[in-house]
Order: sequence, then structure tokens, then C-alpha cells
Amino acid sequence: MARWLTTGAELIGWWAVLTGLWIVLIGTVDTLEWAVGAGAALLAAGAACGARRAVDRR
Amino acid sequence: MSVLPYLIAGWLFLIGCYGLATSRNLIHAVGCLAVCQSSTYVLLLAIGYRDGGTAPVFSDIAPGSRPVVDPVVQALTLTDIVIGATVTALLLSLVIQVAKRHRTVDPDELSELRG
Amino acid sequence: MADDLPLLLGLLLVAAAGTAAVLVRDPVRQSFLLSLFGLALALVFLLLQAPDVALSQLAVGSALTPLMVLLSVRKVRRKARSERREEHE
Amino acid sequence: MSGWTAAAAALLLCGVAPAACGAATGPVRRRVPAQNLTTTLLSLVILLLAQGYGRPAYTDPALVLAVLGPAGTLLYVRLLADQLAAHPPRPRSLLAVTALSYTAVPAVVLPLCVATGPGRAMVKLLVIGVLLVLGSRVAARAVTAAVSAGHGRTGPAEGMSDG
Amino acid sequence: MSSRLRLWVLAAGGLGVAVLFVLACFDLPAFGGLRHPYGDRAVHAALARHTANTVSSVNFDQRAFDTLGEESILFGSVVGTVVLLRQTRDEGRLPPEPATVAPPVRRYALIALPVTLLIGLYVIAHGQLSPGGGFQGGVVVATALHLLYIAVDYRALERIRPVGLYEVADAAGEAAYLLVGTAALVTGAAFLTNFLPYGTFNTLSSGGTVPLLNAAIGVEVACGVVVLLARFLDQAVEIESGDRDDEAEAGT
Repeated sequence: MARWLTTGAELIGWWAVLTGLWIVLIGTVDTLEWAVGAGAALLAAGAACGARRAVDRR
Repeated sequence: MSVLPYLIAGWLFLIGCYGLATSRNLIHAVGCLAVCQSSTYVLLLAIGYRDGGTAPVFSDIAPGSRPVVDPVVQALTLTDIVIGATVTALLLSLVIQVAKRHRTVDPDELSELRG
Repeated sequence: MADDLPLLLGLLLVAAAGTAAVLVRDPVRQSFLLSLFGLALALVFLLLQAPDVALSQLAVGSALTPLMVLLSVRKVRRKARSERREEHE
Repeated sequence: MSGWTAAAAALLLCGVAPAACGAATGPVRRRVPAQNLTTTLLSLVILLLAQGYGRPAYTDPALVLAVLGPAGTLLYVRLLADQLAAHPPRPRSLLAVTALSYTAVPAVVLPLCVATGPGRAMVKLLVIGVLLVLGSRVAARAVTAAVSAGHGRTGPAEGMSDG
Repeated sequence: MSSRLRLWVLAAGGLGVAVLFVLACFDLPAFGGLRHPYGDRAVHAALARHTANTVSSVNFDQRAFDTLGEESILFGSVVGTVVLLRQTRDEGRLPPEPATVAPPVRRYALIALPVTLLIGLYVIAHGQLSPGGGFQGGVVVATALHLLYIAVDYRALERIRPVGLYEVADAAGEAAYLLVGTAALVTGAAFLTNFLPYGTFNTLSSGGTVPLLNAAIGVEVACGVVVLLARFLDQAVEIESGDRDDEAEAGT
């Protein structure tokens, strides 16, 4: 249970940071940008968590 | 300046050909081929250039506010760069196969093998 | 003329890096020069007002091409070394 | 030619060209740090050109170079670890290269930030600056680590073994 | 042919090419000239279709069929590499050894991987607006994953890289491009016509089919490069010829 919580917190933390980064990168902000940015950030956050686990399980 | 970019493109092509013909290592030859290929990029983009022009990308400037360079040659070049990289990968894998089968990557030794 | 100065520098850099990349015969050393050649090309593309093409060249030239070349060198040399060792036995 | 473009040309001539010469010649121990310095400085040149041409869109190549440049350097460190361990670079020269990028990055990025004015574009510039500093720092650390790992082991050939 | 003779032949050919090329250079439109009929028309057409990045418009709309050909070359060379570098019967596999990596380098890789991935996705998604597109962004995305090999080790990369999945996605990217093109046929237009509404200029949804084709190319390039590099890494790190034994620590 605790592991799920930490993984979830890690994912959400990365997701928030990366969505912020996306908003910094783009030119004009609108709803679709937010949606696409959030999706891309979720993908990258998933990759971040997967990479960390792959490195830790060595 | 008016023909210098063209001449540089030609020079890259010729020096790449020289490297290809005199190479003693197939991996080196693949690198020379990449140099040859790049000459076409320089030539194409130089032809599309316009004095005082800017990129034909209107995300941050209003259309028509500034003269723009030719987008067609840019489109040709940018796809070819990525395609060129994968073709380089194909050639390198051929080199690895040659090394496996003939135990050498020297083209001269390879032609001796064929007799 | 002054406006063309960066472009002139970039073109000379490209010519020098390309020539050096051909004349250096060792593939490992050549991979450094190919990476520099890629960077110089990207600069020239940007100076020719082609940021898309510069981006393409940077993406390919900075990591992908050197990685493939170095991995091939490694495979080929490793092969050659094991063959040579066999002959000695 | 605007001041920014002139600055870019100057950085190209006095920064990128010597660094590229360093990466093109000499032993691997000099090539690897010089290659990293070249990518860092080139990224700064691109930022200056973007400002000189008045095109914020031109910063995207600098952004990509800021993340892929260190990746390229780490790649050389990784695959040429045995050569680096056999002939390690002097710590002083590594330090000099890192110090050079530490000074060059703020010296270019901060004036650009002032010229851009507050806003998301400025944050983007700062992100690129942070990525460049982090990248040159980690490249130097990786070289040092490869050298010390090579010394900790028995044979130099071990450096290329891999997983 | 002796190498001496070969050099003479090369010199003669090179000299001929050089002379003809220099003569041709002086007949080319002068560098920086102001007349670009094709470019002007392409810019006009791109603006008419609400695509801010004219280069993407040329690639994925005005010359989309040409890009299909380019993409097929890419697909073909990926397939060719996979076939050439497969593991043959006389080759064995060595499990990759863990590499010793300095903690700061590993930390950097863990931070840089998602950031690079996001930048790659940004480059793909904004291909029709700012410089970038599927070709460039795909390579950035693929490089992002390989940070795990470069800065950690091969076993870590193998855990987040199921190659089979990427092979399927590579083919799916190619198929998606064709399907978008065929969808135009259904609406009664020609193959690969831009049939979707063009949208508001300079927003993410502008350009009609351009963003879709861009995304398809992005998927294909990213997955194609991952598959390519997987083969190279397998050959360089894992696969050993039959006579291997003491080769565990061999290298360059």
C-alpha cells in the first residue's frame, strides 16, 4: 500500500512539473494546449517512474 | 560571397568521394558517404536562401511582415537528414555482416578475397 | 558584407570539419569529427534561416550517428580480436 | 548587423571554433570535454542568433541541443571509458572547461532574459540555461567517474565491458 | 585495378566534376537572390490552409505523397537493419553485465530522461506551428530513452524497452499515415488530400490533417530508431559469435 502511495505521489509530482514545463515551452496557451500538454506530461512522467524503477531494481 | 556556399557544397562532395575511394575501413567509408550526402543539403538550402529573409515559420511573426526564404528546399532537406541517418544504420549493419563473414572491413582485402 | 560574417564563419567551419572528417582514418576519431561536422551543419542551416532543418540535423548528429558508429566499431573490433586470438591458439 | 548577431559571431569565432579544434585533435581525454564545451557554446550562439533575428522560435534548436549535447558527451564517456581511464584528463583542465561553461552560460542567458522581459519566454530561456549548466556539470562528473572506476579495476580492457 | 591507377581515375573524374560544377555554379540563381517562385507559392498555399509552419505544410500537405515515399525508405531501412543484424544460429547471447555508474550521472539521467522525452513530444506536437515536426521530434524521443543505456546500463534500458511493442508501433505509424491518406479517398477527394477543417491559424488544431500525419511520422520515426538501436546494442553488447568464452570483457 505504501509503495503504491509513493509511486502515485512520484507520478503526480513529475506530471505537475512536466505540465508546467510544457506551458513554459509553448507560445499561446489555450484549452487544447493544456489537454495535449497534460497528456504528453503524463507519458513522460510514466517514463520517469519506469526508468527510476528499472534503475533501482538492478 | 555570391557563389561561395555552392562551391563549399561542391567541395564537400568531392572530398567525400575522395574519402570513399581511398578508405581502408568500411566504417570510415560510411562516414565519408555522410559527408557526401551533406553537400546536397548545403546546396539546396543555399539555393533557397534570400537576402534579408527569415524562416517561413509564422508562429511568432505576422505573415507578410518580413520576406521569407524558400520552404520547399527546407522540406526536402529535413526529411532527407533523418532518412539519411537510417540509411547510414543500414549500411553500418551491412558492414557488421561483412566483418562477420569475411573477418575484415578493409575494402582492398575484400576484393582480394573475391579474386 | 558584415551581415554575412556569421554565415561565412559557419561555412568555413563546415568545410574544415567535413574535410577533417574524411581525412581522419580511424573510425573512433572520425566519429568525433562527424559529430562536430553535424554541429557545424546545424549552425549553417540556422544561418540560412532553416531552423527546422537545423533541428533535424541536431537531433540526428549529436547523439544518434555517433552512437551507431561507435557501436559498429565495437562490434567489428571485438570480432577481429576474437578471430586473431583463435589463430594464435 | 545587430549587437546580438555580432555577439554571436564573436562567440563563434572565439569560443566555438577553438573548442571545436580541441575536440577535433589530440587525445580522447581532451576531445571529450572539448566536445561538451562545443555543444554548450553552440547552444548559446543559437540563443544569441534567435535574439538577433528577432525570432523566439529559433530557440527550439538551442533547447534540443541543451538536452542532446550532454547525451552525446555521456555516450563518448560510456563507450570510450577504457581510453579515458588509461590516459585520464588533468583535473585542472576539466575544471577549467566546467568553469568556462559556468561563466559563459549566465553571461549570455541573463542579458537575453533582460532583453526578453518577464514572461514565459524568459522562463524558457532560464530553463535552457539551467539545462546547459547541469549538462556541462554532469559531463565533467562522468569523465571523473570513468577515470576513477578505471583505476579501481585491474585491466584497462575492463572499461569497455558493459551491461 | 591497382590503387595507383584508381587514384588517377578518381583524380580525372574529380577534376571533370569540379570544372563542370564551378561552371554550373555561375549559372545557378545567385546566392541570396530575391526570386523564389516555388517558395512564394508554397508560402501562399500554406497560409491559405492555416498552417503556420510552411515547411510542415509542404511536407505533410502539399507534398504529402513524397513524404510517404521518404517514410517508406525509412521503414525499409529499419526492416533491412533488423534482418541483417538478427541473431544467427551460430551466435550465442551473453547476459549484459551491470556497469558501474557514478550516482550524479545516474541522477542526471533520471531527470533528463523525462525532460528530453517531453521536449521531443513538444517538437512533434508543435510541428505545424513552430520549427519541428515528426521527423525531428521522433529522433529526440528515441534518444531520450537511450539515456538509460548511455548513463546507466543496458539492463535498465531493456526493462523499459519491450522491442516487440516498438516494432508493432513502428508499423502502426506507417499504417496510420496511409489510413489518413485513404480517409481522404472516402470523402471523395484524392489520396492524402487535406480534408479536415483548417481550424484557427496558429493554434494546435490548425492545419487540417497536418498534425495527424505529423504525429504518425513521429511515432514511426521514434519507434523505428528505437528498434534500429536495439539491434545495434544487441550486436555490440549481448550477441557473441559461437566461439566466444573469454570475450566477456573484450572491447574496443
